Amino acid sequence: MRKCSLTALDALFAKMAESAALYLPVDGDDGRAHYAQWQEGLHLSDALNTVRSAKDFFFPQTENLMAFKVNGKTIEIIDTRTEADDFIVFGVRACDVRSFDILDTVFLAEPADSYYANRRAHGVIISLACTRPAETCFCSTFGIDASTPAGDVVCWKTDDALYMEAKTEKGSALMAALADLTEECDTDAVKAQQATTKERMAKLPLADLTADKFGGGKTMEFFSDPAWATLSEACLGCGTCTFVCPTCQCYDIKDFDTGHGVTRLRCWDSCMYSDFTKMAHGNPRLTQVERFRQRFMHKLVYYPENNGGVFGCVGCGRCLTRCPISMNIVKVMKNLGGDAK
Amino acid sequence: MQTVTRDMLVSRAKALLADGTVDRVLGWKAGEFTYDVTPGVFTDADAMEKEFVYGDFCGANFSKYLLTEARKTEKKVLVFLKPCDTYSFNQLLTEHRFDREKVYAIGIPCDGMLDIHKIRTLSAEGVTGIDTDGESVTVHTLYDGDKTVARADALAERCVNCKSKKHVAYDELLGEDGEIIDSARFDEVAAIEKMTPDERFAFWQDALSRCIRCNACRDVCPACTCEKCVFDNPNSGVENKSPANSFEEQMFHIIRAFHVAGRCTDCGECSRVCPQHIPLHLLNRKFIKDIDEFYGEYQAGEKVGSRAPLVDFMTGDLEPSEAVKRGETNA
Amino acid sequence: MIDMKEPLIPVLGVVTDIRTDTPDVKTFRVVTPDGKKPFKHMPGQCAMLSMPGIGEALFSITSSPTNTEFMEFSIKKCGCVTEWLHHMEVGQQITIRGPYGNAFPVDTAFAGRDLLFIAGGIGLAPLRSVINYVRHYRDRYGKVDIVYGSRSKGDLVDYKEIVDEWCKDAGINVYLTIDREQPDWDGHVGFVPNYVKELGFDTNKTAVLCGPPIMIKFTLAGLQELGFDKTQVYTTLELRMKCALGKCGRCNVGAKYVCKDGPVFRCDELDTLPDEY
Amino acid sequence: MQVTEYKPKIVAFCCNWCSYAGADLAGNNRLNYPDNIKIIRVPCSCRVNPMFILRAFQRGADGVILCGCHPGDCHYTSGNYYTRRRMALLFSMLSYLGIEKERTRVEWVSAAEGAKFAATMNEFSAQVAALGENKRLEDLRCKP
Repeated sequence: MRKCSLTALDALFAKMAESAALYLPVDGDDGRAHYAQWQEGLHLSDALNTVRSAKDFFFPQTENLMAFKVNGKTIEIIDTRTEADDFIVFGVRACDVRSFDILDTVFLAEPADSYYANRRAHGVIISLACTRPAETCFCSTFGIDASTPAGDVVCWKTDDALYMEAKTEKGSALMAALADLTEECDTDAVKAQQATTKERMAKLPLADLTADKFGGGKTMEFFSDPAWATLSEACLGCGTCTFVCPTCQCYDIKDFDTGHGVTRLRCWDSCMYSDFTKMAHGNPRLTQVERFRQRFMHKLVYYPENNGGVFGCVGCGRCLTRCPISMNIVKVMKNLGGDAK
Repeated sequence: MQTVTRDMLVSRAKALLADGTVDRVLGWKAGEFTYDVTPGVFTDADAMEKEFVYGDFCGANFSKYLLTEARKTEKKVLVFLKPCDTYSFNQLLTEHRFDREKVYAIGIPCDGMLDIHKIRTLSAEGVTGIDTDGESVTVHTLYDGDKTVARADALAERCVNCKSKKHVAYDELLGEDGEIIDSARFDEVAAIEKMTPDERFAFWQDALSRCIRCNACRDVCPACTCEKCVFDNPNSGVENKSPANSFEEQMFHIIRAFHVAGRCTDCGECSRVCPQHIPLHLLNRKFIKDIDEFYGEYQAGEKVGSRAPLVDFMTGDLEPSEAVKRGETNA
Repeated sequence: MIDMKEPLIPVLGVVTDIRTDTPDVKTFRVVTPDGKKPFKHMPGQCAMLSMPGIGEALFSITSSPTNTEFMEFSIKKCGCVTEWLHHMEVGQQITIRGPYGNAFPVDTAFAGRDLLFIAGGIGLAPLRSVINYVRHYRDRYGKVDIVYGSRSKGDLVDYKEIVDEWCKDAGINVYLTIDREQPDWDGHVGFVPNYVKELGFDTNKTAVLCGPPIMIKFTLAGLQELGFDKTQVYTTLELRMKCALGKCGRCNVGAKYVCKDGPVFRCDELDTLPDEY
Repeated sequence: MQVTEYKPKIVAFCCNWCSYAGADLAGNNRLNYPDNIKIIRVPCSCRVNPMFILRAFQRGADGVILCGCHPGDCHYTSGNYYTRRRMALLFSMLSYLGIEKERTRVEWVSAAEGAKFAATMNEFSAQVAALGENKRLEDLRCKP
């Protein structure tokens, strides 16, 4: 384990930014944190997490896939892919780091998505352990330890220093480059912080939330639950939950006619939208109840069924704070199966 | 703290359910915490007893829910309307969006609703409970103990600039009716008008570039009630779910605001729900301010059946070239 | 440029023949620009066709895998992409990618069995691939019965091929029906589910069903009345798809993705899925 | 290096009954107006909804001008009165968003005002040319 004094943090960031674009959470004018590319004068936010998740780095909201030139009856297909530049994402929390595993199972499964794979290959993830989890946090429900995140390099920030440990080859390479700015140290401070954080995690309001009754093979058990109708009755059908969610990955592919060619682009889509499953002659999910159910069934039942029991939620709590009508996965989990508080 | 209490609402709703006046009640359901209240429909007294809450975080405007709920009821649906909600209520009636006969509206006074995001910014993250009492708000936090903030500072933006405490529609009123307020709601718009074009452009680029096109602003808006939005219509040529670039951000928000211009009651729901904290009300208010200045003061929803300024005209109306000059103080 | 292959990037196809089957169904013959079949496939599999600027959509491959020269798609006009395809002319290039999805178990569960094909309207499109595969390898299968119905005589897809080829094959019985009487029709009149019950097949065979959802529902019930078990009946589903790779999330029903786990399902498998297809 | 004079792209929506006829008259009278003005004929100026204006900018227009019958002379009695209100609000909003107000304009041109049509177009074209390319309401994807 190595450490770097907080007073030298800017120098550390500057060094990282020499070799690759460095992104980190910074405070916006509205007092909320968002990722920004580091430059002199930007400071790491103290906020627990960013409004938008870190999935944007690997799966951006909009990206061009390819281009076409259409000339009469002939078409030219243009592969517009380019090798991504190296980049570093600093300050990813344990929940968001787990979300990359979930995105990986989708995008890297054969046949792998080269756009995602390319960014994944060029990105280094530096995670940051949580010290002050919020009341909306429930990552422990899904077996995530907020005090010890995964990542290429793991960091713990104490009052005076940043402790760092490389976990992967990519991480070791980065740490080697930072050797001059960091020093070898013992793990006492980190252990103490981990213990405190774990204590805090155990005392959180949602600490007792469990996903035990959900999982693969439970489709029929929950699908027809009458609770869906009540849970979804106020749902606006907007895409806020899906777009701030670090694990939602459904997408749409569209063609944009630029007037001098056609760009085929991919953008985030939401199963909450009315046209998500709309076909030329019908829509299997006609009402918001069905769309609402799909989102939660996918995270709590369908995804674990296909992925060895791992849930499609990481407990980051973003939907708890962002939903316009304050409906969220915690309320869904507590109400399904009839044991509402 | 609100002047009307939860118990007053519940007992009145129960009575109306019991005497068969209504068979559905639109109300607020308790969440995990103090602040995450969800709108919901109650059909029996037991459920109301168990889940119904009313307090400083019951800001959701129920008017739009009447579009669907009024169709479901066999008697009437009971709806509680804060003063600002009654304007949306009237506007929807003007547009014939629901059957007035199917609705029993109870007007309730409002002392302003609180904004949990403001409270977090002012006090601390990790809010486990909130008590309000007159002028102050006590916030219980996970790590920083109890914090007290002034109620005025924790008010939602739309409540800070509340335009009316007066109900313009109801079947019955609980508590006292208030007055129309001479609010300062156009001050921010005026401040932007005073900027140079470059500053204005930068301001809006910064704000609109945050948009994630979740459509929450549109979906929550009581004036956005098209069966099929142009932005959802694949044949419109502008259907898009992603803010692919700054043009699309601008287009979506200009068209969204324009489509409700003259019909927007300034209820503030769009800004409340925006996950990216974009000051959308400043677009709507610009239209309202312009309409007031160009065509005479007009408050959408004040009267049922009033003619919206954009479906009306005077032969001597202002020319667009003059309008643009007036609209920017810094010409 | 990235070396890695990208499954979303299609290849070029050229439409070399367009046949008008019915007032709203046309069959398109597609080859690569150098005149070859775009890729190998199995009966029941699908391909993504697109016209840049219009959109991309999934279609079942109508031609048999045994046809090594070209691919055919029978497409009904019903939305933006199909509308455009119906207006194009021979020689038009389009893009194509695939094959996608599973296939009918022609070499396993179907092998050596008597087969009963039941189709309604454009539902013949995916079955035509299987039927012609079975006809090509005639000795691998038992008796073949084909029940096919449509609104009217003019709406029977591939009517010429059915009459000129299928009807003349030994060991293949073709039963055609249309919904309403019409002057130049002396065949059966009535809906497919009822016709199947009237014909009353023995249950020692495997049935393959494709057609509008309502037809599938009633025909399946009819087959069960005749004593068929759901494990003997196969069908193919259709949902909205964008990627066809099991990633975009659109065709997700229960834990299955119709594009990669389907589109062919045995009817008892469908019982394990929520009713959202 | 060859310097080519910058010519803005301008879209002019002209109502069928007055302004389009006005443009015709300008042509018949051999009055010059810039060839970079692309006229789109609409049944009434009121047919133009805000999306038309925005999409013209998206597709590369540097300026958009809307011409209709003089107030009171609308073929459909009152269409242009609505246009006047709509465009007043829309243009004011565009200016509020920091988009140059000189890029948009409404002008009333009757069928008899061929000279006014030509003069207006010359003047508007020069006004937009002075601003240069439209950068604030552009869609980069649509640039050549």
